[in-house]
Amino acid sequence: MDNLKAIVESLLFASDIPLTIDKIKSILDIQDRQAALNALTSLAQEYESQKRGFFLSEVAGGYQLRTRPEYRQWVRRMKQTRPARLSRAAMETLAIVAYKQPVLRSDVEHLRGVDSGGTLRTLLERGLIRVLGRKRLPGRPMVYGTSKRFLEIFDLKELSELPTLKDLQELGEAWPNDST
Amino acid sequence: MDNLKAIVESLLFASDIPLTIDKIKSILDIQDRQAALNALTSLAQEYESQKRGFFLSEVAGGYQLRTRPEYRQWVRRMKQTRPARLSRAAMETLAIVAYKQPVLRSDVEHLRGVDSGGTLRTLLERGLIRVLGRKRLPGRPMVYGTSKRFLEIFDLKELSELPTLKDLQELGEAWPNDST
Amino acid sequence: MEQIQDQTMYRVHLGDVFDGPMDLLVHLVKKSEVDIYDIPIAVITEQYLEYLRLMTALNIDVAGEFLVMAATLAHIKSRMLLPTDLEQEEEAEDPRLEIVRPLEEYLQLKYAAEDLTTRDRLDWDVFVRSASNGSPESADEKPDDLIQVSLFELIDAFEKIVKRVSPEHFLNITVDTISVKGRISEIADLLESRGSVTFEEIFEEQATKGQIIVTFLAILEMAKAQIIRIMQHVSSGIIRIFNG
Repeated sequence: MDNLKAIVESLLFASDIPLTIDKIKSILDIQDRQAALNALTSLAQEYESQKRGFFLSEVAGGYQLRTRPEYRQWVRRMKQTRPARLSRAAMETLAIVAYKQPVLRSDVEHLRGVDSGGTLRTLLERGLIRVLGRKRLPGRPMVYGTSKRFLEIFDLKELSELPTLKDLQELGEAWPNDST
Repeated sequence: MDNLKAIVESLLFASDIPLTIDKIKSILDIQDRQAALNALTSLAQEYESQKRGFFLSEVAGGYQLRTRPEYRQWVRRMKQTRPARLSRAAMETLAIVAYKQPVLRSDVEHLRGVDSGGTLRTLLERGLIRVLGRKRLPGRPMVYGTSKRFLEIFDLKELSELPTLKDLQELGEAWPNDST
Repeated sequence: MEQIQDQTMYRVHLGDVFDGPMDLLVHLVKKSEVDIYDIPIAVITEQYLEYLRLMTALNIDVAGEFLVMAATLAHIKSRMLLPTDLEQEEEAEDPRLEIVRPLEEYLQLKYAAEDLTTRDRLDWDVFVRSASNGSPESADEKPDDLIQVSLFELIDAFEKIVKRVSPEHFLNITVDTISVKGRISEIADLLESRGSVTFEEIFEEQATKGQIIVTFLAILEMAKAQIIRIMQHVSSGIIRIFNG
């Protein structure tokens, strides 16, 4: 397959979900992981050096073509997207679930100091968090964690890519301005 | 706009319908028809000379990026193996079986208000539900329940980990400030 | 959507301004530019109460959580005022720690939330090609395909059905009935592989009283649904359960 790179590109182009290397290997029926990886790396470099309108994003354990963030205003204009907004409360709750998972509703509420049922439900409906199961405690409360969709939406390869809370705090102390 | 070409490419990339020159002009707020046309022509030439996995197709009075026909077998193969979503009917039926098992087809139909033989068969074929046995009633109707595969797919250790309606109600309403 | 906005416009909660008492506290601490590890508790408490008074004057609901925090602050303040016994001073914990620890943790998570918002969000900063191009859902899905459905979608689908049908069909599913369902599923597995099983065998591994009850309920339920037959051997007295 001498045009491996072009074929991989056509797959990336036509896929609506991030493609894993394993998936690419199985579609192309090849064993050579390195060859697939080389094709991806080489494509990513081309998109950068040629300043294409899209780039190769490593996200949620796979690879996906995405439009370059610099051009967001034009694409938004074309799509006429209204922002699917998440309130500050929802973002806080999401951050807690992301960093403290597996987490109970009571843990979230303990940290935020307010009822968080509604925001948890919003996040569930949006598919950003998911129910991991139940905890063996009285009332068998549900345990929450983030979903794959969360990684896709927030452009994360994997959860470990999130900065640690300690790093964030040190950064945060450098900005005295109020976040609101 | 010195990066006009890249911006046009990002638009073509993100659009799900062919883009007309007029449309491109209006999104980018430019008057110069020739500039838009030049960007398109230049992109088309690049795709050819670089043997990319896609090409610029002039179609239905507009322009659209499409995967190269030479690679159709691979793209087709990918589309066939992508994770399928359950139809709404299948989802409803599965939910009834999960929450009301052991359940008869007539129970499912009673709740859904429509014939459900087809969706039950689909769910059986996909291994999400199974026949628990037959009821000793005229016609010996089959009794359905969820399968082990169901637990695997939903990442549940056991059925008792399924969240209940009560769990959902306890969360309350989704937060009104978050648009969905 | 517009309707909701109209309603909320006239019903302002303090929670709409601040996400909660912690958020308000963070705001005050930051505004005063004080170190969270050395909060002038009397000043901050006064400012906090001042805020609540202002909110009340503006006819804004002050939720209970805000009052709880006010009480906590007042309590810390009073403990700070108590003369410390010199001998006990070394062991005595700074009363402010009661608030500093949660504050620190909350701040970290606020930074985390901020950090998330700065990332390139899908469908807002970056876009992918939409799913609609190409062929619609392929008909020849294999049974071993992955299925992209979340648990929430499942329960959501069920909730919609329950809302749609009349209340008499409404079955409030509690944890108990769900665990009975789980046991039914297990017994069905057992019968599928072995055809029949004795009563004793089914109960053998049940460790707790709760589990025995669940198993018993499961058997009753299965008998009622006529999935199984329960037979007793005349001479030996052994009870066996068969596939129905």
